[in-house]
Amino acid sequence: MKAAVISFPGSNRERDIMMALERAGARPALVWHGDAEIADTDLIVVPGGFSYGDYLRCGAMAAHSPVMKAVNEKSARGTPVLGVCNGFQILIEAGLLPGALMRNASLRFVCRQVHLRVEDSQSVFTNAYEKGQVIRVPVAHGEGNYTADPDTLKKLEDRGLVAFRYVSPEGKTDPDANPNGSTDAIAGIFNDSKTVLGLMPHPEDATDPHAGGTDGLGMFKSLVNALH
Amino acid sequence: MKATVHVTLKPGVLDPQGTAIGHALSGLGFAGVNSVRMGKFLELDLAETDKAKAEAAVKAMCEKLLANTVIESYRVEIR
Amino acid sequence: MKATVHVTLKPGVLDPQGTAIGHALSGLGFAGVNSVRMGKFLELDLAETDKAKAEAAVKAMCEKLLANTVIESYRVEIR
Amino acid sequence: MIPNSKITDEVVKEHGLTQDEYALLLKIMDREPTLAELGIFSVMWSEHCSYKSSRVWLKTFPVSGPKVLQGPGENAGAVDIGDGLAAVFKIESHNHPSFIEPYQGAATGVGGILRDVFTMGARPIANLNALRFGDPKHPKTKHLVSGVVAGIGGYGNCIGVPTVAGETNFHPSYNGNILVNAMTVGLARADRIFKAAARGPGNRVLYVGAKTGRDGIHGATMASAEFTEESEAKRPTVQVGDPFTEKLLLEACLELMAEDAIVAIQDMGAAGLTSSSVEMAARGGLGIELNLDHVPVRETGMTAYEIMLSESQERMLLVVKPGAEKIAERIFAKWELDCADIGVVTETGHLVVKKNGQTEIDIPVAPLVDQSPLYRRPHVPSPRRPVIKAANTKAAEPIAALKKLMGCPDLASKRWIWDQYDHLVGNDTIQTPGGDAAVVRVRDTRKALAMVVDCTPRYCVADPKTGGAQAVVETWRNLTAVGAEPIAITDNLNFGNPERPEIMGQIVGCIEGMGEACRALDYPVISGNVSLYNETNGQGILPTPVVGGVGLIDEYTKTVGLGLSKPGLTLIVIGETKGWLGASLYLREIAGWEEGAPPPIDLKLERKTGDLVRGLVRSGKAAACHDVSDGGLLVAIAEMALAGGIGAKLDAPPAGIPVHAWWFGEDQARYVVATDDPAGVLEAAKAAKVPTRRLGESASRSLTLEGGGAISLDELRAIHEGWLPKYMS
Ligand SMILES: Nc1ncnc2c1ncn2[C@@H]1O[C@H](COP(=O)(O)OP(=O)(O)O)[C@@H](O)[C@H]1O
Ligand SMILES: [Mg+2]
Repeated sequence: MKAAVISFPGSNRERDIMMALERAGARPALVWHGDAEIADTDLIVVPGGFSYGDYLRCGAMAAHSPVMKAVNEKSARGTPVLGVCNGFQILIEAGLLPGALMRNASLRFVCRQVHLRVEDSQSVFTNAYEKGQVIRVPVAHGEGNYTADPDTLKKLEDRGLVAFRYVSPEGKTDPDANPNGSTDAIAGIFNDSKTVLGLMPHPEDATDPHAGGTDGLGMFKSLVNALH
Repeated sequence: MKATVHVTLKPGVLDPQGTAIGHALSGLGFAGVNSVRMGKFLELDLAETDKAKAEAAVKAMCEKLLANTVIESYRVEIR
Repeated sequence: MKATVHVTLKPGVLDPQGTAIGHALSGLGFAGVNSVRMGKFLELDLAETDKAKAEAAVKAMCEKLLANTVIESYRVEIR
Repeated sequence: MIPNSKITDEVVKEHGLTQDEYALLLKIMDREPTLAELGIFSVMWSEHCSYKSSRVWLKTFPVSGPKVLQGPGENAGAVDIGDGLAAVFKIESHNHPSFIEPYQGAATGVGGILRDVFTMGARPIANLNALRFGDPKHPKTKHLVSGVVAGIGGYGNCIGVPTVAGETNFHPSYNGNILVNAMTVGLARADRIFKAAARGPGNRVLYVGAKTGRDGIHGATMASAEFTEESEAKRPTVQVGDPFTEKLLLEACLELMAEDAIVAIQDMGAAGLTSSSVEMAARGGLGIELNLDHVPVRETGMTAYEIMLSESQERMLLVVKPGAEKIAERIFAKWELDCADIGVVTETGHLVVKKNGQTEIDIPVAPLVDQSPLYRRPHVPSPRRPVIKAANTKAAEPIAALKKLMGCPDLASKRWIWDQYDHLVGNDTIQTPGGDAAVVRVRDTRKALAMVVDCTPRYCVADPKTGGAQAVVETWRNLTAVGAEPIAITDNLNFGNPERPEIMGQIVGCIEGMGEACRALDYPVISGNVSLYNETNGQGILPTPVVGGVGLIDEYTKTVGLGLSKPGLTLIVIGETKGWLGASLYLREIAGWEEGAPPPIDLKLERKTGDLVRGLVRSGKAAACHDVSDGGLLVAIAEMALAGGIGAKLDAPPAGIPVHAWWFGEDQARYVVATDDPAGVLEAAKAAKVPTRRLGESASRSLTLEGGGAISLDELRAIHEGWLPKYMS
């Protein structure tokens, strides 16, 4: 499986995600944000970091980079797109996913291990997990407080487009387990066709038994399973 | 010309920062603050000398980049 | 009463956000933007009904919390 | 030359120069200086840049060793870690700016130390920070904590370097002078370490990075001046950091360094363009000519004085090889950074600065640097404190005392802080904050670096020499506890006004103790920083010589943490416990008594004990390991229990020692090891002739003291984790 990892000025987790893809057996390649084309690829990844310093609004400036046009086009033709953390913010700003990511309710940056419940295991991103499975992965962000208008929220729930929720280790939603105040504890969402996934947590930083555990590996294995 | 842009959250959109500031103010002993909303304020210095053209240009900038029109609204003034 | 507060960087203080926004605007094809400065804009809803008292209170809030007077200045309006 | 704008006594004084120093300046210049020239002398001869009060003493540090590739004197030090790689590191203070504007002060402190490290050609892999705040009850403290922590996080998180360790203490002596020390560790190819010596007359001098504004003019002089009420009026001198630009600068510099283009590179830190150009010229024994008309500026009408002294952040000065200008331009353009040709290396030995066709500055570099003032200031040793007998101290019930200690500001968990630092980016953080030392993997190898910052100011004030040695030794122990071989240190000497003989006595004592410890442990000093005049209205801070240590782990899977991960492990204390309570945390927190001589340090014993413990960790005999420091044995065990979520059943203390002295004494050279193989541990200790004693076993979810009560981990955790979030809310 080939994966194109987009690098913006200020991206900083592109290497983390490339290592995670490699650990799952994929072949990632970096694509510079100024490039107008993306070579033939099975997957596009928009990694974490602080593109353009997160100035103005997180992801806003990156969403207008030349490469995003190509991302839009490929996505419209069905190439799966994964946005992690700042990548999620960029996909929202680019209109590939609905809603908004606001300042964390605490107004503080938060870096810690959280537990996620896998809400759907039928997608290219999550097929290696069981529905309802609880995984432990880290978050590291200042603006991950997901919000959307009531219609959008209802649609996400009705169509099963919530991919992950913040939960306690026992798998229950609980305000203490929600690191940023996201509505309905939403940690990640799909687009209508489940070909685009955006999430705030960093599964790529949970793919090594010596550095944070391996609960995140399932996402990359899912992608390799589905897209080999 | 100079343009100023106010970008504010649309009514009904949750404003965690405003809420937190409101809390902090009452924590500091300021009573009677019913609510706080927080927005952005931009000052642009433009080469354009025609007011209408400047306004149109800044509105386009807002639509494209300066505001996220899903959750924010904006107001442009040209001087 | 309603109060609005504009918090802006003092002249001469580096504004990384403004600079980056200016850069992004020209990247998007908006020519003729000489400079961008970015500030904050707050709207407060106050229980106070006396204008002078409201103004004094909001100024105190600015000094204490809303503005970082080391690098920022503020402007209060009461309506 | 432009006409002189009247250099009066008053003007000289405002520039922080004494009459004698000004006389020396006149001798060097052989004429009256211009205001810009005076400005340059002023910053170059400030305490911050010239180390005039500390230089004679810093020379006594051991700075070499088989692994040292670069000792003090460059932007950062470097040590060989094998595989053709070098670890590059340094610590830097940003104390005064952080007190005035905590967010920006701390943020730009991080930005500055990062630049020091990547200037050497190293990619930063980790940040650390050592923080000292005033009394939690002081009205300013909370605001300072919140701003400093957000600033450190704001910068490090954005640039994508994990912040992996630190220390945070509170004491009223820091009420008016907080300490913000930031350390960066980077990795470079051992054969490609970049230096700052200008070479080759005719080579071009390039300016890259952010534009110059009127930021922090006089910042360097401010950092060397004692605080008064008025100095708050110097507020506009704070700089604002731009981590995004720094990230671009970092990537662009590393990209350019991979080409064969750079002769010399130096970041513009304190005193900006002045110190960078002067230092480059001085190190190369050459001159530099600058044309300020080409310097990218963001304000109109800036004078030569302002441009030369500006402390705008995120800027670098480079000397490039002939013809390499084009390569530099291409790379900096890709990263959307300003790159300007602003001058040339000359043979004159002078710093010549032109603006609008006029020569505004013409200073001979060698005397400016070599003849900078050097003071052997009078010093008196700190009065000796009495040794306090444990039997004469208040005996508190152990569980009650433990509760008090685990919830006191100095020992309470700092999770609220490190939760705001991205400590994981890079996915190489093997041991996260909360342990003895952080461990970060060295990419593409089996190795890892362990790193830590430490200082115990209450020991330093009680006995500077012992305190200085202890700071070094504690880092060495922390590295040892995770199985690392300590390699070298960087240090940040934070003290009060050196013109007071008592303070100078603290400085001299601490340096002496540090040097002695470094020599005994083969643990040289490769970089550092000095911050003096941390004093407000005559009230100095506690002497705080912060030490940053780095150690090497050959096989990253073989490191251990401090957590008790399962029941049934035997707990053994390695080293001898006599119950030393003088200058201890117990004495301060339980008896309200900041008195007594600190625990003595025996460097031979430290080495022997540490070598044994490192062997136990590396051979897999230790399932968990923790050094014993603040708060003594019971605190160490409680920290191990909380970290792993498993409690312990502890044996009664031996006879002949007061119970509270056994549990809370701060005797040095001790570690607690948890093991599956107690016989193996005891045998190894016996062979090494190091005393040991069984403490008990890991068990259940509480700490139980034989004949001395019990506490559940849940209760202990609530106390330990509760203080800081509650204080900050
Ligand atoms: N400002 C900080 N930033 C990051 N980590 C911190 C900070 N302050 C304390 N810590 C972490 O908290 C833990 C306990 O600190 P400390 O009590 O100083 O340890 P020790 O007693 O081993 O020196 C360490 O893991 C340290 O790295
Ligand atoms: Mg320790």
